[in-house]
Amino acid sequence: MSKMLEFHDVELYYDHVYALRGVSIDLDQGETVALIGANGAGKTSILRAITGLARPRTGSIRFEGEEIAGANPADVVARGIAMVPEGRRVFPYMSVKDNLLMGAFTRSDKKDIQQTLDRVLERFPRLKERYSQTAGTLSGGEQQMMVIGRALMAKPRLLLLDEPSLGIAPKLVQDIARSIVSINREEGVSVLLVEQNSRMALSISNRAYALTTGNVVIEGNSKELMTDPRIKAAYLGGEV
Amino acid sequence: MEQIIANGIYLGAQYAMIALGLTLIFALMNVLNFAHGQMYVLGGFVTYTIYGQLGLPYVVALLASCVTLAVLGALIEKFLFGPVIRRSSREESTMLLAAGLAFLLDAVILLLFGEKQRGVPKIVDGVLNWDFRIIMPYDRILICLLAILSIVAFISFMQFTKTGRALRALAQDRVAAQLMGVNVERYSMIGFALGAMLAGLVGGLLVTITGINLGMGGPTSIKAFMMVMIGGAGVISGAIAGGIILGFMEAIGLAVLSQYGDITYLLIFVSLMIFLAIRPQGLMGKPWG
Amino acid sequence: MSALLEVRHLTKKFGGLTANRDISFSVKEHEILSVIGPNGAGKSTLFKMISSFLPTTSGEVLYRGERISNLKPHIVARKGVVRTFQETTIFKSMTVRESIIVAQHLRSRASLAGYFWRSKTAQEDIESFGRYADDLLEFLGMSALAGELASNLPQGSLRALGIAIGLATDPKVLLLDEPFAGMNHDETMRMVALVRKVRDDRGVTVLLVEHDMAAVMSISDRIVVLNFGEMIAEGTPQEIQSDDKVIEAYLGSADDEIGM
Amino acid sequence: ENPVLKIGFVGVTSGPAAAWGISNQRSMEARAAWLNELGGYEIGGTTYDIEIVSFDDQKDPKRAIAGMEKMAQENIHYVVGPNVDDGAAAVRPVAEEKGIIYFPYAFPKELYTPPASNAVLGMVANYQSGPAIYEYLRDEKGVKTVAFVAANESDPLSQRDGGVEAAKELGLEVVSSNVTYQVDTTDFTPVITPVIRTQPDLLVLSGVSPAHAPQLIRSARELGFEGIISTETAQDATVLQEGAGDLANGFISVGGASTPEIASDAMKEFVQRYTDMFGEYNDESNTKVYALEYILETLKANPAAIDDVEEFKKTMDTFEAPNPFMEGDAKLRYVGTTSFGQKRQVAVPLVVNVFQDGEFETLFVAEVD
Amino acid sequence: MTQSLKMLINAVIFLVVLFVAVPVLIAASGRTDFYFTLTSVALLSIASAGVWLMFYIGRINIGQGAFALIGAYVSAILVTKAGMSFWLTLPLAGLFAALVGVLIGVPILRLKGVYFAMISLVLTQVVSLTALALPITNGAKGITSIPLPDELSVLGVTLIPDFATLENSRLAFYYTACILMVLTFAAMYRLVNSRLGHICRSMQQNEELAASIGINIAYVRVIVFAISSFFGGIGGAMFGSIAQSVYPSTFVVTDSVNFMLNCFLGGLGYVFGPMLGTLVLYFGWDLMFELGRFQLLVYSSVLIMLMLVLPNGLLSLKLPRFAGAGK
Ligand SMILES: Nc1ncnc2c1ncn2[C@@H]1O[C@H](COP(=O)(O)OP(=O)(O)OP(=O)(O)O)[C@@H](O)[C@H]1O
Ligand SMILES: Nc1ncnc2c1ncn2[C@@H]1O[C@H](COP(=O)(O)OP(=O)(O)OP(=O)(O)O)[C@@H](O)[C@H]1O
Ligand SMILES: [Mg+2]
Ligand SMILES: [Mg+2]
Repeated sequence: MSKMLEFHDVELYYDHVYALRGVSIDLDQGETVALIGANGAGKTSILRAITGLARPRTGSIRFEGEEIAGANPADVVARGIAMVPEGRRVFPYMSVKDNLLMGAFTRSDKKDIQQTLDRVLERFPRLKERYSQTAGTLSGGEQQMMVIGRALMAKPRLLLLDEPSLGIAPKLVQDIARSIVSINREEGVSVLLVEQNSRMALSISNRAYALTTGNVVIEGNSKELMTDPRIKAAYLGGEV
Repeated sequence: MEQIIANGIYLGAQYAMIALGLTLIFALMNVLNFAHGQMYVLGGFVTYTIYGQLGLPYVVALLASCVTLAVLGALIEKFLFGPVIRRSSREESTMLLAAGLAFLLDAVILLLFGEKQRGVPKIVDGVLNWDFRIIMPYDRILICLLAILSIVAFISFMQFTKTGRALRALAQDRVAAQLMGVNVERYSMIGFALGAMLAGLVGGLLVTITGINLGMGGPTSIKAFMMVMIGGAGVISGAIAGGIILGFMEAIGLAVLSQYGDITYLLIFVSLMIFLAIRPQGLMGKPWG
Repeated sequence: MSALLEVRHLTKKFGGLTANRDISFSVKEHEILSVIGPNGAGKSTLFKMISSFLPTTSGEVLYRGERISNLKPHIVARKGVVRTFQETTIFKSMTVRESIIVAQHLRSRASLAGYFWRSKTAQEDIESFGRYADDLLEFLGMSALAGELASNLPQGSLRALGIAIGLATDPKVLLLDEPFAGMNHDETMRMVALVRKVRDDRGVTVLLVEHDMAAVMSISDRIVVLNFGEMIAEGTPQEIQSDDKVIEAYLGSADDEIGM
Repeated sequence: ENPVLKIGFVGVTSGPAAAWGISNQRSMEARAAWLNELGGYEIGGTTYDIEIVSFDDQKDPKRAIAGMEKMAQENIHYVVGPNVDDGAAAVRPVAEEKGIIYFPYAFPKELYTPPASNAVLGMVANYQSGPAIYEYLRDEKGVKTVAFVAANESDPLSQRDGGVEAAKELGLEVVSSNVTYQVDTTDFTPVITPVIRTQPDLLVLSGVSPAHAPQLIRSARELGFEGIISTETAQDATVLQEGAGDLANGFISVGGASTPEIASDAMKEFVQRYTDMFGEYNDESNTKVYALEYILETLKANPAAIDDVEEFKKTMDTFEAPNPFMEGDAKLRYVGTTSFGQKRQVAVPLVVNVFQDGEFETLFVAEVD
Repeated sequence: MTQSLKMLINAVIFLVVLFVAVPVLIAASGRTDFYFTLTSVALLSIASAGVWLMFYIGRINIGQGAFALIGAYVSAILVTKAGMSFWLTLPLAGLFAALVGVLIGVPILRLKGVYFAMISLVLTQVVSLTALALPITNGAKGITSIPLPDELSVLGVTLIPDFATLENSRLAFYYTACILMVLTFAAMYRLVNSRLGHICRSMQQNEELAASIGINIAYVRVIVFAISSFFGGIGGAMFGSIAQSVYPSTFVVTDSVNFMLNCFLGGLGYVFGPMLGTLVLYFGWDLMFELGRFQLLVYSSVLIMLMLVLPNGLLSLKLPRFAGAGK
């Protein structure tokens, strides 16, 4: 059986600035994989390449066996990949409800959508309380929940998360981490997680890749990486 | 008094429709469409040709003008604005394009329809005269109702349909909309077509009352800009509020200040500037919502 | 020693919402004071009032005993109280070095007209701006990025640039809004060291808002905690970490399952 | 092949104000084509083909100057246009410097009174037609009170001021004259309501453009106005019919010479040729055909004027030729002594028309001096 | 050093072309009508330069026609009613326009983006309507028969002769306009390449950040708007003097839009953009004069094509000679 996602030897440039120089990663059905790495290492670029927001120069990206490199984002989403972008990007002047419904844009079965909606609201009861509030007025944490919910509305098989803990209070970070774990376990959604908060990322993922400036430098089982001295020195630091 | 309110509603409804199309295009593409007025004129001429010249039913003419403008809008987006927005380093550059387009449409309208004022037969005759408190011809009342109906339909479309939601999402965050599976190119085109169609619809409605001529385009654009400013750029409710406010300002100004004719508009303009100086983002200044 | 900056009974209302309610605290010279609190607690709002980017509803801010609230932002900056922004706010199409040069506005001695006529003072200014920019980039370890266009920088470097721009104004008090957001641990700790160095070498007093607890606890002399616009605690990092109200409202408790 | 005689036109033929100049340009072109078809036009023993050189000034006085410069460059000494006051005033320096006689459709008196001497008013001015119309209405229809509305623009406003002055001089009571409207007005009812309230016997639409006239008429009638509506400017019957239908019946305006009562066969042929050439006729064009005719006839009377406008000016004082476009023994000659102190106006018949069921009927014909 | 030497050479070439080659060519070809066209280009590009400067601080100014009209009226009124020398009224017209710019600018410069663009568009109409309503401007009748610029002499030495006595006043206007244009663009170049330009650029990109580093943004905005209005006033006053008449419709919304288009077409990133843009837009129209009724159609199509091919302006073709402050 082939992997769910194969990201093979991809090079990506913005104008003449390289962002990825031959990166390969993969992900199995049901896995949670973390990408950690310094600033500008290219983590976001990997996600952008997968969703078609950026077009790789070389290499191949296969999702469930089919090539999606350079595809239109709309098509990628329709195939079952949803992404929570860096900086949340809510639709600030739409209600929570409309934001969530936007998540189901590629789906057409009304009843099915309603079911997913109910499940999302069940998972994030806070969103139910704020159901018709304009999204821009939500607090940062609530917005983060909402965009995760929005991504789930697409009923994705693969969920891409770009720094979900950015700018979020520690307590909420824990809530979000718990949600990710349960989405993965209960709904069987595979997760590709980009995080600066490496401790959190490693603790909730099965496997992880560490990147520096456009290259994968370390990869392996998250538990093992947690104790890997190289990782510890660069990404985890001493105990707080 | 009643007359002023009636005039205000009538003017407000038609203005609001003009402003809606402009603000939609602005919200979606960040394009200040100088050619909006010309699109409106084109709509009027299409209706004139089909209803006034060919003698087909008015409804057919109105539909034809909507369709023509929608198609034109879609083409303009696809072949002109789309490419320029993608390739230019400053988004204001589209203004040159929009102005060029206004010139082009002026030229095309002149060649196709001539320079004369055109009018169509009245669609309904008679005048409502309520005790000399409100005097309003029936055709105006009808057009006013149609305008209000179109506005309601448009809002419902934007608010409750999937396409409408996608357009709003696109206006607020293009990248996020893309990640929801919205095909940005297609929906930009739809949005532009919709905005142009609104212009065509107003043109088709108003031609029955005011007639149409080449010269009406430019001033209409400027008026639409004013309404959009009053209400706040890129907001549905703002466009409507702006249209109604300008409509009432005109109705009141003309009634109250008629003896100082020359300065009625000067006062309207100046008060607009003062208003904006106090409230720079207009009444509902925020992006599309 | 008396306080350098004093916040007195600050209140800010946005319509019906009270973003800050009766906040009072003071900052001593050379101190690093952190403001923490849940999202939407009013931290950024507080910073905006201190830097006069927002008018206060009531209360005032004193700097060296002089009122600095409800003035124009550039006047407060002139007095030496400078803020950075929570969002990555930079001059997009300028290079890093250009940004830093323009940011030295307050250090200029020539008038605007002087720059136009290229007076002697103006020439000297320009030279000194260049030199200072290079020094500062060196100091911040960003020399390699000097010629890079700001819009091409990754998140973390953008934050660093934001701080650099703030520093270039030669501030007495620097307000940093989430300066470490989007940095990994390693980078964060490097920035922490840098901020400390700024304080030690340049005598800058620092106020910062941050969600990265590791950084906050290691850098702060004192911490102020806001919740729903109100100040719920104030103290040293040790005191704050063990404050029940703070744990309840903000820090949360460790969770074994997710290893935090 | 005949040598070519170039006659210029500087005016607006594109953009929103295109209507101003297009009828002008077209009537010149139609007439020129006709003359050329007849084998050319003979002046001083030479037969010329007439070529119309048009410059579109986009109603911008700056461009109008450029247009006049271009005419000078082409060695053209006789130019029709510009169409509006500001353009006509702006080209004056060039015309005088380069020796060009121009025929503007603009009313400022300074253009035609000394020391100015190169401009010839190409039509009847409102301060000439106004009094004639008001006088007629006062004497024949018992009009006592009059109200004015005008667009808030240079030309209409000065025409209104002239009209008010004339009405007062004739002993009429001006009950409303301050109401103006923006050119972009789409609903004239609120504009005109306060005017109707003053219940004038006569409502004058000063300097009204063909586009606005039907709407103003319609609004006034719909508001129950029963008095007379008139204007001093030329209008188009089709436009009135389309825009106001029967409501426009009784509307009084100034026309040229195509009304059947006075049109000669030549005028009828001109209308026919114009219609064939451009698809539809414009009722304003029959006034505008005169300028070209005057230029050519005057040149014929004094061939030396072809390259010397001073000769042309000399001829103007005594010039007289039969008017081909009018029945009877009407003459082409220069007038204007009363208004300008020198003969700087073409003697177009002042034909006052009344609109009836889609056509103009002649109310009366007068002459200006 | 070689850089500035190259610039110097280019500047000299440009001046020689402007003041020697053009007149010689015109004399040789006999196309004296080009004098007026080129004079217009020079004057309009001065006004456009002001608009360009507003772009430089991130404001789309579609109200330059208002200031040109103000300038034209101020000069015309002072010359006809106060009998002042035109040469004195020229700077006064600019200063008065600048003053109006300051008064209006203080409230409206707080607006950004399309809001500023739209309100400035309305401004042109406001000034036209004011001119229609005021007695001092003669309302709808306009001011006509303005005398040509008179002699300017200092201590009995004639610096500028009386234009009315000149055989070729077109040439005199051409030279005057060119000198003004050269001064304007030299000043602009200097401004843009000085620290002031740097500050403007920072404001264009982010006003809040600019304020946070201590720049008095309100002040700089108003100063720049005043300079822009000054340019507008000068251009307008010169025009009034050439046409010897001013009407409320001498500068209208279309002119304001054209000033803005000149900047776009030339390229917003280049100091000399407005000059080139005005040349192409204004001259282009005249050159298409032969096209008759298709003139506007072709003109607008060409404009649109240019935009499609060069969305960042003509100078983005990277003509090194004109590149100015371009990046
Ligand atoms: N739009 C762009 N234009 C030019 N360069 C870009 C652009 N976006 C990213 N880059 C560059 O590509 C490289 C990788 O960026 P990317 O955003 O993928 O990094 P990242 O790992 O997500 O970093 P961060 O942790 O800061 O989000 C960086 O050097 C960055 O400067
Ligand atoms: N201009 C404004 N108008 C209305 N409400 C505002 C405005 N600015 C902030 N608020 C509200 O004030 C509250 C405090 O906002 P603030 O930005 O200060 O929070 P914060 O503590 O910085 O949060 P975070 O950690 O997410 O950045 C929020 O509820 C916010 O929505
Ligand atoms: Mg990233
Ligand atoms: Mg904040």
